[in-house]
Amino acid sequence: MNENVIIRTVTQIMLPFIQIFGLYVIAHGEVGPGGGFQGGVILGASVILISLVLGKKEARKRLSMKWNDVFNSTGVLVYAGIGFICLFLGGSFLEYGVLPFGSAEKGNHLGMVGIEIGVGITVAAVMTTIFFEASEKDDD
Amino acid sequence: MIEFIAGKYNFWIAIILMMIGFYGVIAKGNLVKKIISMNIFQTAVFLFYISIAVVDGGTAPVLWDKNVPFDNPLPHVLILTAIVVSVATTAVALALIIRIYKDYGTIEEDHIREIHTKRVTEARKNELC
Amino acid sequence: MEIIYSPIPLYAMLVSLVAIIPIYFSKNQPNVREFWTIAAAVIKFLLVLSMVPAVLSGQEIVFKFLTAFPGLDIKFRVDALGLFFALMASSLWIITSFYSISYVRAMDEHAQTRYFICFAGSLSATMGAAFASNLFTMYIFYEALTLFTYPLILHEETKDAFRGAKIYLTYLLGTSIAFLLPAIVITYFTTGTLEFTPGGVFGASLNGGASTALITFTFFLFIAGIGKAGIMPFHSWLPNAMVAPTPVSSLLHAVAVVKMGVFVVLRVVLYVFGVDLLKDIGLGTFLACFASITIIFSSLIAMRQDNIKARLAYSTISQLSYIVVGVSLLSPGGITGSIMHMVIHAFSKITLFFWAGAVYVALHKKYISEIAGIGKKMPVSMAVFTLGALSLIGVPPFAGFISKWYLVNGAIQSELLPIAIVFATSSLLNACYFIPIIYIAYFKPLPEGVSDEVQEAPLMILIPMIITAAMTLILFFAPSIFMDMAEIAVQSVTGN
Amino acid sequence: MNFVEHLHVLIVAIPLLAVPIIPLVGRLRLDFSWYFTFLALSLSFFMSLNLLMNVWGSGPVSYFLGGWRPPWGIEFHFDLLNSFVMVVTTFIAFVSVIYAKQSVANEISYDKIPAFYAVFVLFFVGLFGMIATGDIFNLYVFLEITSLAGYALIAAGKRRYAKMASFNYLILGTIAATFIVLGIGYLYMATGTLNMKDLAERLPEVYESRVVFTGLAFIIVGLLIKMAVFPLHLWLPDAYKYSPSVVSAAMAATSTKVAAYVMMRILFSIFKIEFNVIGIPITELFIYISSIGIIVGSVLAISQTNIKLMLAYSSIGQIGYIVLAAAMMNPVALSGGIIHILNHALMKGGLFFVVGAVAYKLGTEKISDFRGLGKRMPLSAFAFTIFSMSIVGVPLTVGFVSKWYLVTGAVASAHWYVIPVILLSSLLTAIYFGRIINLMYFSKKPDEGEIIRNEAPFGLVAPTLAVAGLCIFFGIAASVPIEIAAKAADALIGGGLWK
Repeated sequence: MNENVIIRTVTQIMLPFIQIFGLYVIAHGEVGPGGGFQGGVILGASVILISLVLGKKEARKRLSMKWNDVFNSTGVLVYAGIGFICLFLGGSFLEYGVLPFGSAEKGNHLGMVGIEIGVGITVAAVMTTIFFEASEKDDD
Repeated sequence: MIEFIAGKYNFWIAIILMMIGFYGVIAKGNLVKKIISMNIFQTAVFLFYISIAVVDGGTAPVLWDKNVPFDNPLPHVLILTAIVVSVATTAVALALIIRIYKDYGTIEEDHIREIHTKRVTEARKNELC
Repeated sequence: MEIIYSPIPLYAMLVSLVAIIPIYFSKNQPNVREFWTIAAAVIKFLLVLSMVPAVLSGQEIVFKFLTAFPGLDIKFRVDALGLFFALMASSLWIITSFYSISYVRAMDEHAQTRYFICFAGSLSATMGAAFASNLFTMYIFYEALTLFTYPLILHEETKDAFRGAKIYLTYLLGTSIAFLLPAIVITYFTTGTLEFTPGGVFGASLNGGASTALITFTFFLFIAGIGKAGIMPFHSWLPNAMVAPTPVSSLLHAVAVVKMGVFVVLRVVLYVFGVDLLKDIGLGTFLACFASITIIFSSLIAMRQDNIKARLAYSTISQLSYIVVGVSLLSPGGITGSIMHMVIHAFSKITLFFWAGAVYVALHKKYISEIAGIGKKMPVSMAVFTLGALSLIGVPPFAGFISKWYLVNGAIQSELLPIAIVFATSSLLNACYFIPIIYIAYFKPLPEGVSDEVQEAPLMILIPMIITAAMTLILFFAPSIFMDMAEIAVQSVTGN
Repeated sequence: MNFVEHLHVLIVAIPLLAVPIIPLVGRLRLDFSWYFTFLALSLSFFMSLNLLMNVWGSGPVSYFLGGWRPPWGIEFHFDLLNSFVMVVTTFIAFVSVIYAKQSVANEISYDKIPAFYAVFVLFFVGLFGMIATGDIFNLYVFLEITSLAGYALIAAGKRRYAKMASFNYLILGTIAATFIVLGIGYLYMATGTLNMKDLAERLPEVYESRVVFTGLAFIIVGLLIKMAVFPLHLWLPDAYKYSPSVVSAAMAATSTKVAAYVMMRILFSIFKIEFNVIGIPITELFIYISSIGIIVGSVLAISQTNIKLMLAYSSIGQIGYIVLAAAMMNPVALSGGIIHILNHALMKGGLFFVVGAVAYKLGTEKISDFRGLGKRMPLSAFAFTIFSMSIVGVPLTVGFVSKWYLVTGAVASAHWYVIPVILLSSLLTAIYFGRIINLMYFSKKPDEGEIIRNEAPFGLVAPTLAVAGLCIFFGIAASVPIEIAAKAADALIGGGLWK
C-alpha cells in the first residue's frame, strides 16, 4: 500500500479510463489492432494497479476471489459456448457465419466480437489470479 | 564464406541466442535464472520465425496497397500463440519457484537437492528407530 | 484319417481348472476340499478314457477353441501320442491325489488349499499340452505348468525352498523365453504354420528356401528351450527342485513337468521337423550323442548322492534322456521305445518317490546312509521300492524291460551301435545306484538302540504305492492299450 | 455436414468446455466437479468409439474447424491410426476418472479438488487434440497444453519435492517443445504449409534439402524427450514418483504413448518411408537407441526400492519397444508397436492403479512393504499379478501379443540382433516383477501374526480389475485390435493414411 497522496489520487482518477480503454481495445479487436488478449491484459492491469497502490485488501474488496474464479471460467465458457452454438446451428465449430444475425457477414462480425469478449474476460481474470497467487505469502 | 555468414544473419542470430539460452538452462543453478534463460531460448525461436516471414520490401498486410508485396502474416499469428504459451509456461514456472522457495527457503538447485537428501535420510532414520 | 469335431479335449483340460473354484471356497472344510480334488481327477480320467476307442480306431478328435490373433489358434487335437500322454498323466493324478492327501495330512502341512489348487492347475496345463494341436497352444500350457508348479516347489517357504524355486523358475522360464519362443517365431516365419503335422512342417519349406543352417539353428533353439526335458546343461533345476514335498516331486518327475518336457521334444522332433528331414540333415544322430552324454553323466552323478531324492532326481535326468535318445534314433523301434519309456518310467519313478515320501513320513529319514536296516521296519514299502527299482534297471518281468528292449532294438535298426552300448552301460549304472539302497535297507543291521518293530507309513500312503508298483508288472504282461497307441503314433510319423 | 460428423470434434471440444465449468460447479457443491469430469470424459470415450467404428467402416474423416479449409484453417484429421490411439487414450481417461474419485479425495486438499479436476481434464484435452489435429503447428499448441497441465498435476503431489520434480520436467519439456516448434518452422520454410496432408504432398520435392533434415532432427529430438526415450528420460522417474497416484497412472498410460504416436505420424505419414532411403538412416539409429533403452530401463528398474520408480524405469524400457517397432519399418513390427500403445497403456495404467490403492490403504510405496499383500489386499494383488505377467509377456495376456509381433517383425525385416534384446528384457522384467509377486504371496515373516484383510475401497478396485480383465481379454481375443493395428500399419507404411 502506497502512502503517497498523489499516486493514490491519480490512480483513483485514472482507473475508470484505464478500464474503459481496456474494453475499447477488446471491442476494437475485430477491425483493427487490439483484441481480447491485449484488452484483457489492460483490464487485468487495472486490478493489479489497485492492489499495488491501494493495497491488496482494497483490490480483493473490489474483485473478490470468488468472482475472479467465476470470471476465469465464464470467459472460456463464452468462447466455447459461441463455438457450440455455431455447431448446433448447422455450421462447424466456431463457424460464425451461421449465427442468426441476418447475414453471414454480420454473423462473422458479431461472433468474433463475442469471442474477443470471452478471451478478454479470461485473460483479465487469469492475470489477476497469477498476480494474487504470486504475491500472497502465507497461503496454503 | 562471408556471404554464407552475412547472407543468413537472421539464422545465426537465432542460433546464437538459442545457444546462450540453452547454456543458461543447463549451467545456472538459480531457478529464476534458469527460467530467464529458458525465455531467451524460446524468444530466439520466435525471432527466427518472424524473420522468415519477411519479404523484401514488404509491408504489413493490414489495409495495404495491393501492388506492394507484403510480409507473410501466418508466422506472426503462430508466434502470437507461441508467445502466449511461453508466457503461460513462465507463469507456471514462477508459481512453482515461489512454492519451492516457501518449502526450502532457497532457489539454488544445489541447496534444494542437499536439503532434500537430508530430509530423505532423516525420514529413513526415524523409520528405523 | 477320420476327424471328429468334439469339445471333449477342452473339457478334459478344463475340469481341474474349474475344480480350483470349489477347492478354494471349501478351504475351511478339508474333507469337502479333498472330495473336489478326487472328483475332478476321476472325471478327468473318465473323459480321457472316453476318447480312447475313437483314437484306437484311427480317428482324431479336433476342437478349435479360439483364434488368439491371426495365424495363432488355441486348438486341441487328440491323436495317439497326445492321448497316450494324457492317459498316463490323468491316471497317475488319481493315485497321486490319494497319496498327497494322506501325505499332507500325515505331515500336517500348511497352506494345503494353495497346494491342491496348484496341483489341479498343473494337471490342467498338462492336459492342455497333451492335446495341443500347435506349437502356440503347447507353449501356453508349457508356461502355465511352470507357473503353477512354482508355488508347489516353494511350499515349505524355507530359505532352501525359495532358493530351489528360484532356480526352478529361472531355468524353466529363462530357457523357454530365451530359446523356445524365438524358435517358435522362426518356425512360424519360415513355414507359415505352427500346426503339428506328422512328417513335419519344415520338410516342405526345405525346398522353399529355408537353409539347412537355419533349420539346424532352430532345432537347437528348440532343444535348448525345452528345459523341462532336463538335457544337460539345463538340468540343474531338477535336483534343486527336490526341496518340495515328496508328492510334488513325484508330480514333477512322473506325471507332469519332466514328462511334458520330453513330450514336447517328441512333438517337436516328430511333428515339427519330421523324421525324414532330420535323417537327411543328420541332426537325429547328433541329438542322440548329445543326450547319451547326459545319460552317462547323470547316472555317474546319481551314484554319488546321499540324499534319497537327489539320487532319484539324477536318475530321472538320465532316464529322460533315454526317451530323447530313443526318439532321435528316428527308427520305428526307437520311437516306440521312447514313447513306451515315458509311461513306464512314470510308473516306476512314481513308485520310488512314493517310497521316499513314505520313509520320510514314517521315520523322518532323508539320506541313504540313515536307512540301514529299514527293510525290517517297513517291509511293504521296501518291497515296493525293490519292484520299482528293478523295473527301472530293466530286469525282465518288469515293464522297464520292454522299453529298453525297444530302445536297443531301435539303435540297432538305425545302425548306431555305440548308442546301444550306451543303453547297456547305463543299465549297469542304474543297477549300481539302486542296488546299494536295497542292500543297505535289507542287509545292513539297524543302528543300535532302534527297535525292529514294524513302523509303516499310513495305509493310504501304502495303497497308491502298491498300485503303481503293480502297474509296472501289469505293463509288462499286458501293455496293449499303451502299446497300441504308441504304434499308431509311430505309424503316423514314419508312414508305414 | 450432419450432426454425427460433429461428434468427432466434440471428442476434444466437450472436455474443453468442461474445463471452465468444473471449477464453477465445484463452487456449488464439491461433488459436482467430479460428476462433470466424469460426464465429459465418458462422453469423449463413447464418441471416440463411434469415431473408430466410422473410420473402420468408411475410411478417414476430416473436419475443418470454423469451416475454414486448409491452408487457412485448422483441420482435424481422423484415420485408422489416430482413431485407435484416440480410443486408447479416451478409455484411459474414462477409467482413471472413475479411479480418481476416491484417490483424489484422499490425496488432494479439499479446497483444491475442483481446480485439480479442471487441470486433469485439460491434460486430456491436450492429448486428444494432439491425436486429432491435422495441423502440425496446432499439434505443438496442444502439446504445450498437455505439458502445462501435466506440470500442474505433478506439482499437486503431496510430497514437497513434487514441485522440484515438476520444475525439472517443465524445463526439459519446454526445451523439447521449443525444439519441436523450431523444427516445424524449418519445415514451414521449406514447404510453406503447416497442414500435415499438404506437408506430406510437398515434402518429397525437397527431401534432399538440408533445411528439411535439420527440421526433422529438431522435431525428433523434441519428441524423444517427450517420450522419455533412454538418454533423454531423466525427467520421468521423479515426475511419476512424486505426482498423485491417479496422475501417475493417467500419465504413464497416455502421455508418452501419444508422443510415440506423433513420432510415427511424422516419420511415416508426413515424411514417407522413402525419406529414410534418400536421407540419413534415422531408423537404424533409433533401433540402437531404443535397444539400449530397453535394456537400461529394465536394469535400472531392478535396482529400485520404490515401486513407483520401478514402474517408471520399466516405462522407459517399454517405450523403447514402441520406438523399436516403428524403427524396424515393416508392417508386422509396426502393427506390434501400435498394438503395444494399447497394451502398455492397459498394463502400466493398471499397475499404477494398484500402487495407488496400496498407497491409499497402507500409505507406502516401498517394494518391501508389498510383503503379504496377497492376503492383505487379495484383489489388488491379483490384479497386480495379472499386469506383471502381462508385462513380462506370458501368453494369453496382452504383453505376449505385442512381443510376438515385435519378434516376428524383427525376423521379417532380418533385424536378428533385436531378438535377443527383446528376450533379455523379458527376462529382466520377469526378475523384477517376479520379486514382487514372491513378496506378495510367498514370503511371510516368521514372527508375523495373522494378516488382516484390508482391501482398498470398491471405487479403486473396480477400475483396476476392469483393466486387468481387459488385459486378459485382449490377450486371448487379440484379433480385434490386431486387425485395426495391422490395417493402420499398412496404411502408415504405404502412405495411404491421407486417402
